[in-house]
Amino acid sequence: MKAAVISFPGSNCDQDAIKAIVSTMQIEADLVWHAHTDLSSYDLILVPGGFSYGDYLRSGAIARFSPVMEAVANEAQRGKFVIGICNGFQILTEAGLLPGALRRNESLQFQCEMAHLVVENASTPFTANYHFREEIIIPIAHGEGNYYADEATLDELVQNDQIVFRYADGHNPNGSVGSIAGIVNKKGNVLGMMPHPERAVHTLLGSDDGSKLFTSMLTTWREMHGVR
Amino acid sequence: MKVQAKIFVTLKGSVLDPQGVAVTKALHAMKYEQVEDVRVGKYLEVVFDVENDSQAHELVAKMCDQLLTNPVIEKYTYELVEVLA
Amino acid sequence: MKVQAKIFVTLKGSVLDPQGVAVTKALHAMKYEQVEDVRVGKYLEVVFDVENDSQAHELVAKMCDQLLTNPVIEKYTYELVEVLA
Amino acid sequence: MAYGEPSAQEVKDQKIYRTFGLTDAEYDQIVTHMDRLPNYVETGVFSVMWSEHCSYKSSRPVLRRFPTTGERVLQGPGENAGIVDIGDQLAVVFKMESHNHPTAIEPYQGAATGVGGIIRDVFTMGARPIALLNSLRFGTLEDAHNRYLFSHSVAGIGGYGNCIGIPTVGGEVVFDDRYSHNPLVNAMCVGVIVHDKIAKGTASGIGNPVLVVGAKTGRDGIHGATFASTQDPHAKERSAVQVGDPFMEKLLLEACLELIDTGKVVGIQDMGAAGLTSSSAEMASRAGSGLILDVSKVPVRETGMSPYEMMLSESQERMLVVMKRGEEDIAYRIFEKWGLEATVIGQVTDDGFLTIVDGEDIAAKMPVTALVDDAPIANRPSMRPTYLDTLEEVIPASLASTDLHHDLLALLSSPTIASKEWVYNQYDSMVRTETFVRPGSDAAVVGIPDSKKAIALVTDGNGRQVYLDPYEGGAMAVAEAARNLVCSGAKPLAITDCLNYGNPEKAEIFYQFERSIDGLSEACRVLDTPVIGGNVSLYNESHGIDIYPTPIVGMVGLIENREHITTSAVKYVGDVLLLLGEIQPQPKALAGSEYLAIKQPQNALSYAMPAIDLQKEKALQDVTLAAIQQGAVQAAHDLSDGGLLVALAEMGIDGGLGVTVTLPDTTDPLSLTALCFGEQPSRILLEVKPADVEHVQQLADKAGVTCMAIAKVTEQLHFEVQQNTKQILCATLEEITASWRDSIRRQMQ
Ligand SMILES: Nc1ncnc2c1ncn2[C@@H]1O[C@H](COP(=O)(O)OP(=O)(O)O)[C@@H](O)[C@H]1O
Ligand SMILES: [Mg+2]
Repeated sequence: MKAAVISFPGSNCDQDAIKAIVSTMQIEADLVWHAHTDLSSYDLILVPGGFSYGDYLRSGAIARFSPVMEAVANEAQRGKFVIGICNGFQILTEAGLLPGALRRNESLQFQCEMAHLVVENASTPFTANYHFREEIIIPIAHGEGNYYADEATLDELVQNDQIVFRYADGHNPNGSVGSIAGIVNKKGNVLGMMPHPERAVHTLLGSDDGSKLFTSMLTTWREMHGVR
Repeated sequence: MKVQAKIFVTLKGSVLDPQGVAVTKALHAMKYEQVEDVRVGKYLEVVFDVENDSQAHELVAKMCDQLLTNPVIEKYTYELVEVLA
Repeated sequence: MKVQAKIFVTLKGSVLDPQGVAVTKALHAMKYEQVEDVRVGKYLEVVFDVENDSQAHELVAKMCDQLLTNPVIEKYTYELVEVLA
Repeated sequence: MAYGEPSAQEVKDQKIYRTFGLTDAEYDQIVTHMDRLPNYVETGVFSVMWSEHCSYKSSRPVLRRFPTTGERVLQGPGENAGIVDIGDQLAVVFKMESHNHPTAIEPYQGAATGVGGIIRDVFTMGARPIALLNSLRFGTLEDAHNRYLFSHSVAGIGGYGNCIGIPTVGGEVVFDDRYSHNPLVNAMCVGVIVHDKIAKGTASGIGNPVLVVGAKTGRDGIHGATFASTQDPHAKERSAVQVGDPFMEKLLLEACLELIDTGKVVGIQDMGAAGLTSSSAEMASRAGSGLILDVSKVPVRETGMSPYEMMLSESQERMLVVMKRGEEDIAYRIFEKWGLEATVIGQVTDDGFLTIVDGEDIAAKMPVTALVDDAPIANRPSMRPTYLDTLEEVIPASLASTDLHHDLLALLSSPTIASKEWVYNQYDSMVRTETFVRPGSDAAVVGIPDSKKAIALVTDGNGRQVYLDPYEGGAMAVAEAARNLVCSGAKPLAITDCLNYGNPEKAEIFYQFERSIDGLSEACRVLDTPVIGGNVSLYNESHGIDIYPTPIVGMVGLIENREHITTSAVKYVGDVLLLLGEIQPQPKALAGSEYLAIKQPQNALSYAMPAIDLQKEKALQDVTLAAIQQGAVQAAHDLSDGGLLVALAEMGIDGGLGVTVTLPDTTDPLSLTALCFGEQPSRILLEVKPADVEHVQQLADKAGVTCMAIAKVTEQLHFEVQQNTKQILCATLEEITASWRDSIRRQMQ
């Protein structure tokens, strides 16, 4: 299994993502500059956090037109694992790979804190190693993480079991509808989430609950490809 | 011809505008009690060259739909002004 | 009477507008080469009750100077529309 | 003349130099150095180079008193940032700087560009910035304007650091109406570097090209106090405050580090205050060289800029780079990759002049030494303020607490003491995934990538104490910073400082400045933490009120082994809390305290403080560090604002556990109050397993440090205080937590 971490001008969690992938999954992870147009050799594509293009105008709005995004869409189409974290989630929604949009936090402030999450769907490639309804602690750090989707879209998300993470009861930090913290696409191979699992892979960082997200992908991929 | 488009972007009516709410509150706290409602949006001035009016309208609509706004949560209106040399 | 003020806030001309620069570059990369310049500002819609026009002008100017803009780096213009019941 | 500027003769005859802030005597000196009348541009360049801000004319002689050398010091004051060795060919680069005045006018951008500037100072040395801190002072939150300044400054600091991806890991905030009109925003940046990659701000090597890299130049921050301001067509569209572009800086940072890494850079310096003027003059001065620059080549974002405007523009996110001759292409290539501009605008000469040309025309030609080294020194008179001699030595019995419970809650919810979560939750403190101790403990701890080492970081300062006793207050600031580092398991290495004072032309203010520097210096000597850089901000005065003299200390410490990282939160039920240092402070310890400020605000500045014994402080810190390194400490917390009970409560709140305190006997209510809330320096609380108590006690005894078991960690979620087997205070953990945690948020709503 091989991972690509996309780097846009202004990405700043790209190195953290590589470190987390390498330390938890022990696989190769390349930093891929946004100008690249071919991602076919990768099994996992991670769109990291940060402030692509300064997040000017709207977060993710400009990055979504980077050359690499077409390749991301292609590989998503082919069923590769794609995960967008924080700014990456914003980019994936702007690009239409995931439904909805991320608005400013209700507090109107940037918020960085340990967030309590509930795993709502433990049968995605990203959550296979968690239990259903497991409570985990993963940090958030965003100013625009307030997930929005209209009623119809929300119904669909629920019906298809696309809601993967919610903020735990009473802990919604940003006002997102249904306390949504992370969703997958219909096919289940594209995940977007505001919390940063790559920042929770070692107890020295305050939590290692994010490790299982990475190892889940490895487990699933091995099963899919009959690798042990 | 050179045209300046003034583009006004606001959140759709169905989307809560916490910034507007905050500004309203702040104005009330400052005794501007006659203020009823505030909506906060974005204002863009885009200057470009086109041949004629209809091209200008087409261009602005395209830029807005593609990049300048997110139709999931935002709507926009605009005005065009010719920029004289 | 009930009035809606549409207020357009932009950075002063000499003040760097990083957002405007980024949007211009993005538009160029997206082949909107006819675009020359973009400035990004704020747009506010404020609804309030006043007796007459001159009160409305006075109120908007006061709110803008006090809270809605920082005259050190920003400038504003506005339009007033009467809101009919 | 093409720009409608006055002639050299007019500058002299109409005394136009005065509008630049130059005195007649200074102008005459310039004429002597130049051997002719300076023209308009030259007068402008001299005026900024000789300003307080660039020349340190008031402070330079006093700053020489700082100890600035040490075994680990690789770079002391004089470069863009100082450097200390941390072993294994690694070094830490850091510096702190103020952005007080811009923040007062435009808090978001003022604070943001302060952060941007200090980051450039660090990566210009070739270092990778790994952490930010900030020290803030605002008026109290009852006032709407103070709330506006506070919230926007915090948003601006976060806005810049979050975007650029450097974690903001620490700092401090104090609220006092002395700062209402003069908020302080001091930002500190810390970077790491491998020894052989250190870059310097020197312009050497005749013929080497000089490049401007980064953002385009506009009319940012050109001071309006010139003849031009009235007739200037651009005046209306101009601003004294700059807007920061953290996205640009992120690219600039990556590009500069990549460029420095090629080894083809001769010198590099950021363009901060007075932009091209001070960066070019300082770089030439350090090398003893000259420079010729063509301002018509500088990339601009506005039209019709004059050489004067080009030289004085304070557009952000720009650097001046001297490359090896013939290697310019490397710079072009790297900067293009990052979507940035790099432009050759001149070259290094050996004539000792800074020559500014505008295409064909010579716009200015000035001796570099005259601009930098010969800048005048203002010998400011100094006089001991009379208020110091009227401070009372005895605290009246009437100041004793009559309700410990009430006073403890009042202290915990006082914004200066209350949790700063509202602030630091707006900062990304975790990006880079090396933050091992986030904001909220005594010091932040950040890992050094690919190494077992970590560094601890802190900023500290207490203006009220320095006001009450400039010398002791200065010493206490250093001591407290070091104590915080020690409590996190680190050995203090060195400091940077930011010296915020009122108007130095007042003899009493200058006395505060001088005396406090003596205090800071002495503490640095005793604690072995040399000063490796800093910044001075004077004239923090408005409406005739000067701020408290507020030196801020930014200190860095080293943790060789990550296992020694210690936080202030209590960990285990049944553990013992030991109090090290003075057990029963004199009532005098209430002077200058937060307790007094709340109890009787009108008398907060009426009493004389106790002195600090630096030898005792050193012994205390050594014992603490030894105990931590021997693995005997579960948590450590220094006593500062609010005194003993506040410190104990904080440890319980952080750990989510109860604490039962057993106080020694006291003879009267005032002594009890001093015991509970006095701010006697040089005290630390250690959480120790029962089995380790004796060992730690022995360590303390051997070092002559008083040590006493004062509290126990309990399962029952109460904060309880007993004396003489009598319960004198009992609060639920929930109650004290709410007071402390929600106070600022509540006031900001
Ligand atoms: N308070 C101080 N203590 C020690 N060194 C100082 C102090 N203030 C300034 N310096 C040193 O003087 C030099 C010039 O400082 P400054 O003008 O703030 O730098 P910059 O040009 O980067 O803004 C720096 O090397 C700085 O470390
Ligand atoms: Mg500098």
